[in-house]
Amino acid sequence: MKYKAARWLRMLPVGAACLLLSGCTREQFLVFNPAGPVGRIEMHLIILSMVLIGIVVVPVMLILWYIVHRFRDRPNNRAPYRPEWSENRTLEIIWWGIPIIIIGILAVNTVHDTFRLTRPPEPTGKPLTIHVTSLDWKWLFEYPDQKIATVNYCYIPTGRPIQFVLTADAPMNSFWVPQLGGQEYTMPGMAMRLWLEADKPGTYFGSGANFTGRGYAHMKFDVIATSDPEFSQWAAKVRQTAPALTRSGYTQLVKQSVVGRMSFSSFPPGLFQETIMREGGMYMKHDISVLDNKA
Amino acid sequence: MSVTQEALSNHPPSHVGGEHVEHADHPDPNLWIFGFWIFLASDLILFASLFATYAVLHTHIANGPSARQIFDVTGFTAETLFLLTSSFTCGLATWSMRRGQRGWVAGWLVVTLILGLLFIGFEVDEFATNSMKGYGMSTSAFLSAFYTLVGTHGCHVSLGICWMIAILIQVLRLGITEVTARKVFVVGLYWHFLDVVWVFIFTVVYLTGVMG
Amino acid sequence: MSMMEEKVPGHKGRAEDGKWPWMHIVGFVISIVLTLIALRLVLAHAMAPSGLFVTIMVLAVLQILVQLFFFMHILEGGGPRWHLWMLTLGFIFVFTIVAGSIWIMTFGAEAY
Amino acid sequence: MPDDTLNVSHFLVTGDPLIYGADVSIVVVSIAIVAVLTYYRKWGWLWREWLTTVDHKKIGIMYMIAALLMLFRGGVDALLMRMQLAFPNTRFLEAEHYNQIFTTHGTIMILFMAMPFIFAMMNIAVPLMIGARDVAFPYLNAISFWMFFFGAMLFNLSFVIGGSPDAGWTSYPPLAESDFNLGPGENYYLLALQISGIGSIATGINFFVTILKMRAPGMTLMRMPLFCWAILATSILIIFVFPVLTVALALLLIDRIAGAHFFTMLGGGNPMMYINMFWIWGHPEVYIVILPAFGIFSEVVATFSGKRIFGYASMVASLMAIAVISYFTWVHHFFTMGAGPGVNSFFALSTMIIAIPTGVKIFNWLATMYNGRVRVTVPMKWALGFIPNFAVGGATGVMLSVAPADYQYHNSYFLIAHFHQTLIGGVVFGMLAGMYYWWPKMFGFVLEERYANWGFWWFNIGFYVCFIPQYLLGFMGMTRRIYTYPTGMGWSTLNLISTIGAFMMGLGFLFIAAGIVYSIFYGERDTTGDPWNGRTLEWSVPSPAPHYNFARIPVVTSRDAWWTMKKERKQGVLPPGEDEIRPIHMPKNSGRPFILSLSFFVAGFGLVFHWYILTVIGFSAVAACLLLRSFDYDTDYYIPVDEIKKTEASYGRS
Repeated sequence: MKYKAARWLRMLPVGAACLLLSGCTREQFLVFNPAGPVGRIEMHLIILSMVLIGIVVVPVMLILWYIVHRFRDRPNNRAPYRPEWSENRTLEIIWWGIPIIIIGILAVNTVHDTFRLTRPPEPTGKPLTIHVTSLDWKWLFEYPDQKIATVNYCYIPTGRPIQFVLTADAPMNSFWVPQLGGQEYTMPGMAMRLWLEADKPGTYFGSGANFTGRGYAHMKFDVIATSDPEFSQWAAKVRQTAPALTRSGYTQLVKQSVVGRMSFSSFPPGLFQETIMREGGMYMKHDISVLDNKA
Repeated sequence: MSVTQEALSNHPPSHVGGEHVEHADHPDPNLWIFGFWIFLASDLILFASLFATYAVLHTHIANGPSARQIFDVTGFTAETLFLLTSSFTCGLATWSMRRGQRGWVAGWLVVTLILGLLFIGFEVDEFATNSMKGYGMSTSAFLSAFYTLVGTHGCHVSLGICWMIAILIQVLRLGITEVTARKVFVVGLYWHFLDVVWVFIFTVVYLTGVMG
Repeated sequence: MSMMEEKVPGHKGRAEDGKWPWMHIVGFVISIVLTLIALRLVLAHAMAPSGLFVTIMVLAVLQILVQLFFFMHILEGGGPRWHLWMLTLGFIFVFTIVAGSIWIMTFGAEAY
Repeated sequence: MPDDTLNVSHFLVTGDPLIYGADVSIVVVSIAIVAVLTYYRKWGWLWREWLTTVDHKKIGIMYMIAALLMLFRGGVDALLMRMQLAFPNTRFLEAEHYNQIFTTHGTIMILFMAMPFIFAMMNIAVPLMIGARDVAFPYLNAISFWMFFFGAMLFNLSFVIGGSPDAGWTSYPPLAESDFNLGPGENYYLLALQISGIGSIATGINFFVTILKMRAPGMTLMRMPLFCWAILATSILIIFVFPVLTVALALLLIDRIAGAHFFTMLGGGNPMMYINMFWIWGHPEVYIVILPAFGIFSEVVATFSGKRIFGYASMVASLMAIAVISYFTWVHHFFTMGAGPGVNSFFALSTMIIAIPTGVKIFNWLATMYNGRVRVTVPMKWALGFIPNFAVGGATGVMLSVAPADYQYHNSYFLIAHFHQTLIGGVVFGMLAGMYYWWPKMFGFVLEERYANWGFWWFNIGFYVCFIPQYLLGFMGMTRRIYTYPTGMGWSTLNLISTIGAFMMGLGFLFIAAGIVYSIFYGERDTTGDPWNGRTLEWSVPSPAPHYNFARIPVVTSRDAWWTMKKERKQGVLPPGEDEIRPIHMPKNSGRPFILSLSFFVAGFGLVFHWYILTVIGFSAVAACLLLRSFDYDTDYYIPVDEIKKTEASYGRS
């Protein structure tokens, strides 16, 4: 009896989890509430992998429960006891085979999507490039086409693939906007390309995902998706109203601090490329091709 | 692999694979030699990591010189020849040891030591010359990787020299016993291993460096 | 010596019974020749860089084999040759580390 | 940096009640230990019996005590973190302290808890299981232990002298470079890991040789207990991966001390290379700690099902496959570095492939219980708790291996939950199972069940309460290593629940500790040497095992050697090899491993603060120890037959 109670106790966490899940709104599970094609592809992969592993995990739990129950060492247990039974070719083939099949299915999807996500999500819209630099402890966004810059927030137009080119002028961080899609490291001396796209307007939570020291917890930013015309209006407004980012201003910005949102009507041309080249980009063929916007 | 297969043939062949019935109640020299092989396999990975670092960083010359500018063909060729020859003489020490010739063992070990010291001398000279020109560890990633890779090998050789001296003394004092024979064989393995590593340093670092 | 003689009846090397350590001498000559060939090829710029690099790497691998077989007596010893397995595995891992690192650290530049 | 070291207020860490508390408790505990040892005149005993011992069982026990202490320290770190995260916007810990605490938590749990715990289990069990009298190199074994011990001491010292490292247990540059991280904490980290790493490599070599060369007659490889196979696989991994860590740490140290440019931002350095090398070690490392746990579960499940292990050959094959494949998976720790779709695809596939043999092992354990008689003892509880736990942990591992999906999980709490599920649900459960299982063999008494059961249930349930919410937090976008978080993200409730779970686990640990103390006084003595009706050779000798292990080396005729012997004895068949007792050759104790490692500690401490004179002194002492050993020919002795007979008689055996 005592053991039965204990077994029910074990169900507690599962029950608690169910309760919680119903308590939280779906919107709060950012990864399951994607706002763009990249996030959706990733969510589908996540769900696929959950289903596939469920095929193994759930039976394992049930079989475990059954076996321990049936073959428990208690008096008068009628279940067979065969202490030398230790080989069965068929069974072994089955449980080498099932994981191989599952992994096979998962592998095909993984490879397919790995390559797919290195390309722009939807080839129809005109891509927009944003240069992102992670600093201690803030995010700098430069719009090479609009010639404006922002800190700790950025606007993007909906329905257009956004090419984020990521680097760091500080210890390595990671650029993550869960609802738009997965993250990628921002590394000093590297120009990393990350394609994302929002297909509905909204404000999306973004954060640094790789530890960079004292102010790291505050490295949050917002990605605000609006329609293309609104985006252009916003850019024009910033160009007219905001101050310029000078070289000395950038030097100040690089210093360790936590700041709020900022906007700049311009930034020193070539700043992004210079930073990357100085910190090792000159040795990387990869960087040069990304900055030249090839392939 | 054994010190000398015959030298130990009347020794219980240890409890390898459980084929024998009598349990060896005496320490088996083969155990040390086997263990040392495994250590060498491990050390190999250490050098592989350094080679990988060098391979990744060797073009990262920052404001410093390139490989071609600082490598001196005569110097590294001389080092190579010293080390290859010392590997040969060290092998001869093992060979003499198997024939039970204490004097020859000691003699070949001394020759090996001298060649080893010459090698180290040339290497120190190379490092000193470059540092004098201001090309140090902190000049560029390339030089950091170069000094560390070649220097780690140099440290291994220096350690080998100290170790070999200790064994030389033991051979002179105790003659060739089961224990000293094992030690001579093991230090020989170490020395040949360093030669193997050097061949790669010669090829990957120096030859590729002057290739351009 | 006394202990040695007592324990070791006729302590002779197997392949090297004679007066001269032929194995060692042959190994030494081969290693010197391989070294000089590599040096010569590089200094004369005998081939295109990539071909040259492959050639000298092959020569280096041959050198290892010389050391292992002629000097380190890798094939000697009774019992299962676990050390051979470990060395083989070691060389595979060496290749993995070096080639893997280079592959990863170029960031797919070969694709551009 | 030299300026810092001159300043006393920087030398002794000050300014926080936690640290004052630690200072005081360290001083008090030290005084207490010294006083007790002096009062009971135990200094000689301590030196002769423990500090100089080369006996694998005693070394194993010392590893285990150290591991439990470190589990406590790392656990307290964990509770502090969970307290900080219980509510949003808490000011319980400042960012600096939080960063130090998660760094030490991770480092201690992996390197100073999991590693010594597996070393403890392999030291205690492997020689006994294969019918050997000690490991291949007992002296080296002592060095391994003391190197680990002083490495751990050096690391823990940072808490009170100089300040703890705070760049995460992975210590990524350039954050860990002197440009961003001046203090001595990072040096402590690098040197402590380096010193204990040397010990780990030595242990790997030692057990590899022991298992291949020291087996009792008749024990072919395919008759070895699976735990020995697991240790063989682990040893292979240690031998081949620890040097990579050594290099990664050494290069970072050279950067910091000699101003080199391996991983710096400027001067051509490439920080990604460190990450690359760290994980070439780091991924196999998790298999280094999990494989022994697999081995323990194989033994425990077979013993308490009263049945042969199912699918022995495929268990062996999967162990070896895991060991080798784990060398080809390291990039899955940094898919998001974006090293190209080719690289990511390759490493995603290799990672998925490794799940196959792992899954097979779980099915084989289930099949072992099938048609058996399952005795749910304490070690078996941990094994049964492990299976669902690791099934989920392994499954989420497969989810993480899907490279594009990993872009969403990476560095989030999903990842945290995953690896805690494998490391706690796998390694800690495994080691605790092993501890309860082999405890009688170590100490001669069985651990009391009631406390142990309470400990198990609190720990096991607490585990789910703590980590299931963390999976969800990951999906909600919460990243690891943040010391505080805002409201309005929906993270608050789940974090609070997680904290409650963590405290439940803490309570479980206290029950386990209390049970050990209780059992020391009231535990049931094990007079048979075989309290569990075991299957393998360690149960054929008395408990605790005599220091020579086997008066006569057993002759093995089958797998599960002791089970067979018992069966044959019942049928009246006398086991082979019961001949005359002969003098036993044993290694002599030596204080040199202790002094050698202490010298490394001194040298390391000197390097931490750039006191190079101290470093030179330390390394000179190291060199002296090594030379003395080379010239030492008086290293072993024989136990006379009379003494063996007397010892055996005291156990009631002839």
